[in-house]
Amino acid sequence: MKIELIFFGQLTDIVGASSLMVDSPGTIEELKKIVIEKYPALATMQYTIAVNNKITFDNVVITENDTIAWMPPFSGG
Amino acid sequence: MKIELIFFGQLTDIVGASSLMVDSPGTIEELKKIVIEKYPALATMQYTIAVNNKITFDNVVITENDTIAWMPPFSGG
Amino acid sequence: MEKKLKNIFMDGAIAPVFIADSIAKHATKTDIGGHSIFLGQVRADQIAGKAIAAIEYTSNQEMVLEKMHAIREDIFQKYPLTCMHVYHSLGTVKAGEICLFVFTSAKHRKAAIDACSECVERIKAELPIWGKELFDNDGYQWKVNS
Amino acid sequence: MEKKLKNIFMDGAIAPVFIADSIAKHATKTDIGGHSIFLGQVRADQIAGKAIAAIEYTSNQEMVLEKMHAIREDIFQKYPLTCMHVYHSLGTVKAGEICLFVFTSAKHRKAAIDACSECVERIKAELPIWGKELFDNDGYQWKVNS
Repeated sequence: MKIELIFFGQLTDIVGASSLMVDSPGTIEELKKIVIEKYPALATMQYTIAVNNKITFDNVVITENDTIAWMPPFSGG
Repeated sequence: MKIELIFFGQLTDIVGASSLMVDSPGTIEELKKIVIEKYPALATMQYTIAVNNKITFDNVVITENDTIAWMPPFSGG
Repeated sequence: MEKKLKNIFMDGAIAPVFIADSIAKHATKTDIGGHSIFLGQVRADQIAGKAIAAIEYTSNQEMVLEKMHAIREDIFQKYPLTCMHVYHSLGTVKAGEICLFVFTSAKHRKAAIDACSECVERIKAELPIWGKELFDNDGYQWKVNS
Repeated sequence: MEKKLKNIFMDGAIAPVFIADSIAKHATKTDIGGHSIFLGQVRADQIAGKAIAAIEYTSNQEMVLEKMHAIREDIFQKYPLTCMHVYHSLGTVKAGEICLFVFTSAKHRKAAIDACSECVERIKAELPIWGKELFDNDGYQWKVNS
């Protein structure tokens, strides 16, 4: 099961892309580990994660067709 | 010594004019008595008096060329 | 009296295009981060079956300009503003039209917002201006500020 | 998801004439007594000798519209508003241009003013929008909201 990660703001500078396909690893916590292993600079960044547009927590389980958004602090206005 | 009284808002309905020349009676307090005798309905109205654009008090003495403004509560905006 | 008093009066309603021009003029002031604007609009209130069609504004004009000068100085002292503009109608303003335009600009939004709202309160409380509410079917009543 | 989400995005800067049109449209709503408007303008801040020439805005668009829908519902529940309009730029907005337009209207001024300022705070804190500050001589930094 592949899921889509989308990145915003300064996180796109680290990942070098605004989206990424990965194999679903179960929970958000497990996903974070995999992604941070690939992009270690993410570990030093502040961000929140939203699953299907809802801010989410580490123990949430990812399901098929979920869109996982990685968002640094907002800076609109 | 004649002085000029100017009236605003609902006070013009009572006085029937926006300005009036009167003989200066000394203090604001004495002036009030004379004007209210002439227009008794003024006694029931709320107003402040300004001498030369400054809000003033009953014991102030009127001098030549003063302009005395009779102003009901403000309702701008 | 030698202080230069800025005029705030407009004949009749304040047009939306005037407001747009006023905003556009600030594009060259690139140290501004936020503008706060308050607009007063004449309401067609119903009183005992009669609707207010317009308000006719009169003022103790010279005293208004002196008082507004003092308010402006107070507000510039209290808030770090880049600029502040105030316009108030005189004469007749129809229901639905704009009679008051207060416009503050600052580097950061908080100063602009707080200054604007304080300025509106002081204008309503302290400027000797009166509104005569004209009914659509003849007659009038004097406006009372709450 | 079946709720109707109002679009708030504008391509590039928000023009003063658009703001004027928006104001003018309210002339028929004669139960409105006060409008409060906030405008965000891009500042040409100097950072280590470089000036910000523009901000390029991106967003998590769908999430912004959902969140804005929720904010709108909260604010209408809290304040007796007649209407509320919000516009935020996407893409490039030059220094001196308008990037945010919040517009609230109510019978009485207090509701309009309080709702507008609360809405601005929530927009800045809760909408997933990001600003990339572009320097005039090349390079950029990511905007940080205070």
